[in-house]
Amino acid sequence: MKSRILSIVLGLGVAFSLMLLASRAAMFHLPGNHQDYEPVQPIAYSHRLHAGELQMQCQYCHFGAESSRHAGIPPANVCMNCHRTVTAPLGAVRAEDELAQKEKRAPRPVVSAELRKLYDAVESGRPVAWTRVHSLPDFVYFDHRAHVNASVACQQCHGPVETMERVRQVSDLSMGWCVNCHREANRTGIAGRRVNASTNCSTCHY
Amino acid sequence: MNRRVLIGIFETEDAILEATEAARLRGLRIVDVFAPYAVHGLDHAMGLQRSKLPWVCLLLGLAGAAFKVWFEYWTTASDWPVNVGGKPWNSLPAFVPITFEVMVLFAGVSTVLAFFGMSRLWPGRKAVLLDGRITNDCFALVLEQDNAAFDVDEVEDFLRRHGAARVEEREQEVLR
Amino acid sequence: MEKHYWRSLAECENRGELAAAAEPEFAESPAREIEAGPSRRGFLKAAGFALAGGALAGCSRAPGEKAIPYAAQPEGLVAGRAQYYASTCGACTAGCGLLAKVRDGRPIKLEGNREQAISRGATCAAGQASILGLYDSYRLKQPLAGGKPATWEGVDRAVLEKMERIRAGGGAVRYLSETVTSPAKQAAIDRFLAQFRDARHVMYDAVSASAILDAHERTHGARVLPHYRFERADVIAAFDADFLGTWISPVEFARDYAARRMPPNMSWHVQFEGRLSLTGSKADRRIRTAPGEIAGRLAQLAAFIESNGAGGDDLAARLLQARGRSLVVCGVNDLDAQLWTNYINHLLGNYGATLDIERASLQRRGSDRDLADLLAELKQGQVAALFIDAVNPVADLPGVAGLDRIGLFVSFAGSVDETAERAHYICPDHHYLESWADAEPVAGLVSLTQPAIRPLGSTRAAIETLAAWSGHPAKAYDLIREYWKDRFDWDRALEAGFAEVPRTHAAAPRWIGRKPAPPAAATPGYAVDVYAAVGMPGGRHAYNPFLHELPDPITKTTWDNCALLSPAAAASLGVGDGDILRIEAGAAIEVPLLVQPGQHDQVVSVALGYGRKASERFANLGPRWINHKPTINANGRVGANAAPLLAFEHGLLRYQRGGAVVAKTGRRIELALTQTHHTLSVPKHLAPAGGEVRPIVREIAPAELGKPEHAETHEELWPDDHPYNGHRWGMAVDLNACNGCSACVIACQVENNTPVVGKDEVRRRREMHWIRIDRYYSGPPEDVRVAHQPMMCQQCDHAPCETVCPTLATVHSDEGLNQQIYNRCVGTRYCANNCPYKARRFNWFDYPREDRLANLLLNPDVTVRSRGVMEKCTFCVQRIQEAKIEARRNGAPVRDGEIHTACEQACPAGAIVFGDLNDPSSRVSRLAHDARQYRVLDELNVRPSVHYLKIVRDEKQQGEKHHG
Amino acid sequence: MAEVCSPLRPALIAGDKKPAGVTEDICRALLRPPSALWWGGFSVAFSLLLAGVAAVSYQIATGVGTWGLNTTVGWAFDITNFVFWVGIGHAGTLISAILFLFRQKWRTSVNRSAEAMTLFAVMCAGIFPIIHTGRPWLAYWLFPYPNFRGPLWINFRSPLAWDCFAISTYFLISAMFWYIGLIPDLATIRDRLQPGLRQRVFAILSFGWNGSYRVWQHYEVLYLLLAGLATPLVISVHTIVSWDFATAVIPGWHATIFPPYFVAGAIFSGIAMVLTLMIVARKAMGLEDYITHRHVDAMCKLLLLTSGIVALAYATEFFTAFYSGNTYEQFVFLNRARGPFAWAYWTMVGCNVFVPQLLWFRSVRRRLAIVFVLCILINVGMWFERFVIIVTSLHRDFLPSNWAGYQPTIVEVATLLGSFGLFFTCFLVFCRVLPVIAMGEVKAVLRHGKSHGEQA
Repeated sequence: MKSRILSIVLGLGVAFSLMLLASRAAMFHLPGNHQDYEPVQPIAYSHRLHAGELQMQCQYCHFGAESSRHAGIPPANVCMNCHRTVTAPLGAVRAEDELAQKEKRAPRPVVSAELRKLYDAVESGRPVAWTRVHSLPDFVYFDHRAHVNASVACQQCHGPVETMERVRQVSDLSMGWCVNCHREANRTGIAGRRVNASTNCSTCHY
Repeated sequence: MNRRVLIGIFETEDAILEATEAARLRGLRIVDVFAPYAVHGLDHAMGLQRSKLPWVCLLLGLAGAAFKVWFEYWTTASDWPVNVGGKPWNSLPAFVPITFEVMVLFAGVSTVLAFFGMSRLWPGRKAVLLDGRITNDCFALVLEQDNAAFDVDEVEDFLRRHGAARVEEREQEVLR
Repeated sequence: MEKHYWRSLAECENRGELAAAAEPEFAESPAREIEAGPSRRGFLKAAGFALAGGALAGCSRAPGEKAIPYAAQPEGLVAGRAQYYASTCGACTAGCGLLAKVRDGRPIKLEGNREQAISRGATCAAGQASILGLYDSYRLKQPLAGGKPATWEGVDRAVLEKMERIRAGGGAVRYLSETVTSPAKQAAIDRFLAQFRDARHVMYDAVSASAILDAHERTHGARVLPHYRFERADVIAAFDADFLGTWISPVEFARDYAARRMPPNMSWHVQFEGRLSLTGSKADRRIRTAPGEIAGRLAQLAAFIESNGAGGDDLAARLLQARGRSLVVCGVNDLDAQLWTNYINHLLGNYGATLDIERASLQRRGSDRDLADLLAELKQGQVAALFIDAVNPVADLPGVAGLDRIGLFVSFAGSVDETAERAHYICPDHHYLESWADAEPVAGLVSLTQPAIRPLGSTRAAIETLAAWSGHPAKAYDLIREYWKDRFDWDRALEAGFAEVPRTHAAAPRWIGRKPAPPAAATPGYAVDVYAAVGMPGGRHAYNPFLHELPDPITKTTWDNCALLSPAAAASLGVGDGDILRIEAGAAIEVPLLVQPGQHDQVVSVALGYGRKASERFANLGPRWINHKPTINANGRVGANAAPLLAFEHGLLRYQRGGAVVAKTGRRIELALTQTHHTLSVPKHLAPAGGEVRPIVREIAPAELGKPEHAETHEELWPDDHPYNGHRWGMAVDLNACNGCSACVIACQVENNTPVVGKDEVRRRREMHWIRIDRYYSGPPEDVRVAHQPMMCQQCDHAPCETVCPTLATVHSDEGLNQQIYNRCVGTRYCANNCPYKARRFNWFDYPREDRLANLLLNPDVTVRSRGVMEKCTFCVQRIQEAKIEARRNGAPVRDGEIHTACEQACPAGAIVFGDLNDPSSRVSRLAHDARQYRVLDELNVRPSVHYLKIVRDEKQQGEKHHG
Repeated sequence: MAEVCSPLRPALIAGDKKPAGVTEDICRALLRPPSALWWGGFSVAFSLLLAGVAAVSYQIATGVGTWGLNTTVGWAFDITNFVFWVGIGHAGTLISAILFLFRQKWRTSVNRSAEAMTLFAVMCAGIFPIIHTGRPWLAYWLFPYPNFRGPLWINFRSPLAWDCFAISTYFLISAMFWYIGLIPDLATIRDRLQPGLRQRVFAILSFGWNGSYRVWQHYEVLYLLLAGLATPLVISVHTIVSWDFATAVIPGWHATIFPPYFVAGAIFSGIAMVLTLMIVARKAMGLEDYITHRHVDAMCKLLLLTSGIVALAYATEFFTAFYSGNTYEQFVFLNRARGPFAWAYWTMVGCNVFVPQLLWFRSVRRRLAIVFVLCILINVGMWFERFVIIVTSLHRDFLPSNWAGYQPTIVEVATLLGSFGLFFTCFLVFCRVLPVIAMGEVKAVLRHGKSHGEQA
């Protein structure tokens, strides 16, 4: 009896995992490989708009990248540098102006729903909890400084972020991917300059 | 078309040896001999030529060894040379043990597979037995009636003279 | 992931609720499996094979991990970049300058402040470990009234009203504290006490120097503690003063001492003592002397000196040769001895030279006489109000009684200790890293303390509390600023961490003393000698697991204090290591025996500061499994409290007393020793001819200096395969400078997230320290020589460990580092077996890291190793990487001395030097070519990158010295 | 025809057997229900196995810390057991392969069970390198497999990596060798069974063998080739195992004599184990006619020989140490003989050098009870040999500050017992389901030592 129950349970387990596997077969990755991860963010922030259309420098917001291990997620006060004045898409503002002119009244301030979240965060002093996209295991120490100062383009690892509405993990961030890029860099140099991209283990693991 | 074969069942090792020898000398075509154990000298008696297995063994063994040496050199000294205890990139002597093991592995596995292939044995294959006692204690000599000249009675008589306990005549199909 | 927790933490810290926030933050603590995703790890743990597939598939999605930025980022703070705040160490009253390394809002490491005169870049073991106190989850998070949590308003109201009544009634108000080195605080205390008619401020030190102060009051008319200048002394005679280990200002003294012990022209040092102390272990000559005989010895020496060396006493002769360049110090808290000491120093004209009483030391100001009076008052219940600040008399002192007859009993203790638990109100003080403070350890040197982090709980600086109760509340910052206003440039001082101020004393006190009366004869029988251990300088550190697990530099015991007896004495009692002894001197205590070579046959020594309430927390420390044994003793605590053995004699707290009775109890425990074979010579019956003594540590006499022994040179077989073109990191350890103080061990432990494993694991010889200090005895047990040898991974170029690792988890870098890649290690332990130095450490278990608050100390730049992984010294590769990347960023090469390993950084003696062996001008390569240089087990041709420098000891009598 | 041999030589197979008789005898044991004795043995073995499983699972769940190891002594029971079991395995291959090459006909009645023993021993051995790692679930990292790490392979310089290849190759080859030998016998049984599940199983396992001599011819060649491969293999395997120690720098490990020393030791312990099993099986399964005194006698002589080699190795080690002038080396050996583990050392010498000397006497060799006891003692001795080599070398190495002791925990002991449990469980099951004696081969040598006269 017991054994039957057990075998039923196991059977279900197998079936379940097969289902799971099947459902994921399409985008299957080895454990720990999160390529194509594209989580929904609390605020629908568009890199395409900011980095693409508006041509903002990556390091304007991710200012840690040049001087620190972490590029850093910009604190709300950085956003406020612009969004103190820019409260909504231009189109929305124009529309409001025209409407106001028609109705012969002073235009009301327009605030987009997404930016509202930002303002709430700033007012409440409770920061926005973004969802991490690129994350390496604890035992890997990637240092943005070293790469930015060696003039490695952000896109080299992060892909064409300036075209992404929502940020996606483009590269698989596997060790082989890192190492081969280092080898390549040692062979060809970066931006014409010779570089020493070490392949010592302790470059990243300590 | 279906040929017919003549089967002589023998009780002892010596009998089967004699009979086979004689049959061959008499120019009868020996289809096969069945025995419960490897009877020494029977291959000569049947006039079989030597097995090719040793070649398989040798060549795949060497192939395995060669592959392994190359692989170890490539991984350790060429693709990603890592300084291990100040040893030289190409530590050939240190590669010897594994090379040897891999050689043996390749040789062994391939020979066994080759054997199963050659002798058409595989798990669950239906065994065709001339007699239930073949795998126990009796021997069988199978002669093919290759041409019209083949005189069944005479050959049967010949077999009995060489100590056949029983002689039967059957369709060729009985063997594979 | 660890590295990102901090960012969000820093943010929480912004809200000033770190402690609270720590809980959810560490829902999965950084002590995480070194493995891919958590789900992967779950799958590893999950037995159900059937579901593995599901888990596997599940793994291909990232965990919904949050990255939380600041709402408003503080000025100048960049996530992931460390900041250093100049501060002052609060672990003892010595007042070493510190730089607190703060990473994303959390102080994670303390480093000595090179500029500050006391520290000069170094720290002691206790100082290094004291950072853990900040994250002590047992610290009070708010004031207590009658043992119940209360609000500051409530407590203030209640206390003030009670004080009002006392003021009216004119009751006696006593403020009991340790030596107050902070002038601002002293002022605050005085202001506070000024409100009362009968108020007195009593100071005492757990390890008292009262006798020295009293003696100088007699001989110089001023109750001063000389500022000893060992760097000026050519000849040092120390009488039971462990100035390298625990005495007054060990870091400063160790540094000064080491500075004068650099061959060829070394100072000469003789030590008279009954217990083998750290200092004694470094002496050129060590003379076993029972405490009772010290005064006599001094008198005798004085006689020789008076008679200008007549009697041919070697020491006297040397001292006389070095008039004004010699120094006689005495650590016995006995007036006679101290008077004689002063007299000798006076005769030798050392005052003003090697003893500075003009800019005297303020590191010990306690008066045992006042203390004795206070205790008497308490007994008779004459005290109306008692305020206790940073001391724990109930545990520190013998015979404290009548505490329950006090009208108002207030304690400023940070956590509930033996004394505080009996107080009516506990007004918890900040941890020193949370507070604004100042200190004047030596007259004229003001060292500042600035907070490195917001207070974790709602604690309040004692100085603020006092101000509030004196009627004019103020912030600590303002009080201190106010006190020092226009004495020095505040901002610059704050940046530097200290300031020099014009002398406070008018003129140096003159000698007014005369020849002391001949000392009383020593009492026969055992002398009990209660001492402060290097690893546990006082009970205030009893909460600290780092210090409990730190092997005592001499005894190599952990997690216990022992009764030290000489081999002869132990034999006569028929006892051995671990046998529990009953020591009776007035009161009685029971402690396990440890046989200690070099111990005087008539002296039994016991360490202070153990058996404290604070150590009850260690009950279930360490990994839990079927054979696990608890870390605490039968008394539920770590070690036994030796305070009952102390006693007051003529107004002085006596740490050494004759007439003690030592008896065996028949019970025994297994001690947790980190070294069980104590000499370099192998057991007689196993010794092969010529192999009796192993040349692991090498010692020479001054005469042999400059004669390098020829070391066999081995051909490099594959010279072209591994050229070290760039850097080639190496280390040099000067065994002559190293005094074994073990600051490096703790520094390494804090820097590299090394776990504390508990008594049972140490007993099993599984301690995890990456750097250990091997201690070897030589010579006969009654006249033993000691050698200390820091031993860590030797980073061999031909590393035996690397060849045998099947998974390439330990390989060599092109900068000569022996790399250990934790996440690649499967834990075969083959490397450790094949390591001739046994420098590798294995994670036998997942060592518990449940204390989430304590986890905030973890260094985010070093992986937390999981179970089943090998680890070892990496030459602090994270620091090397940081320096290299920064250098590249600034476009400048890494300069020599820019990278300091944690051990090097902490070392008071400057015995450890790290650097680039490829750079001929670097300090390390110069030392690597020094005549004293040798490499341990060089004959194996493993080519260690660590070079040792031989010990130089001048044991000859002076007569022989010349033609020596 | 059949070899001519002197009538003086006693028969290999006692009792005037005919092939049919052989089949009868061997298969009878399989067809009748297990005896009480068998059940007794099985229950003991199986409960040991369970204990072992419990111990190992606890250790894997908790950590290697549950063993008595420490920073200085990083290996003890684990690798001792590993080397011990590999050693046991070797006798099987020796008997079936080496003796085959040397045309030692007497091997035929023992080789089947000896090979089975090899398999089970190697299984037991194989477990330890896996469970001794700190993170057994990652043990597969010891093999080079394509990966996304650069790719990063393994360290082919590490003897432990050599081990992985050696042990797995050894297991595979032995398994094939054993199974090839089984096929004809499986067929024989198949043809004796009534149709039914069991019969179908044997039908599948016997690969449709029908005794065709064309196949027999290949078969003979194959068998010869496998024997030829297995012989150098078995020597290489223990050589490599010995290199685990010989290539290290630790005094007492770093010795060039290890390979021959280990191989001889392995065969020594292996033969002892075979004898132990044979003597029991013989009684229990009534195979007196097949495993005769002559077999026992031959194996006892082998024991004597290998014991001699081992003794020589012990002596040589001491001499090398003394002659090398290397004081660290000298110390290790003094420490073995007189240090804290002297008891282990002298157990080893006693059991491996002195005890076997009794075998010089025919009277002893003939008394199976005594031989049985000797074999047990030899196995104990050989286990301690490995223990001595590993622990006494490690516990006091170069730096005196590192010197430490070692004490096994209950978990370790249970694991050791568990490995014996696994071994005997497998062997007992084997005795029940497969022919313990190679019928095919025995039939071929039936007439050994019988002159033609009496045979006709």
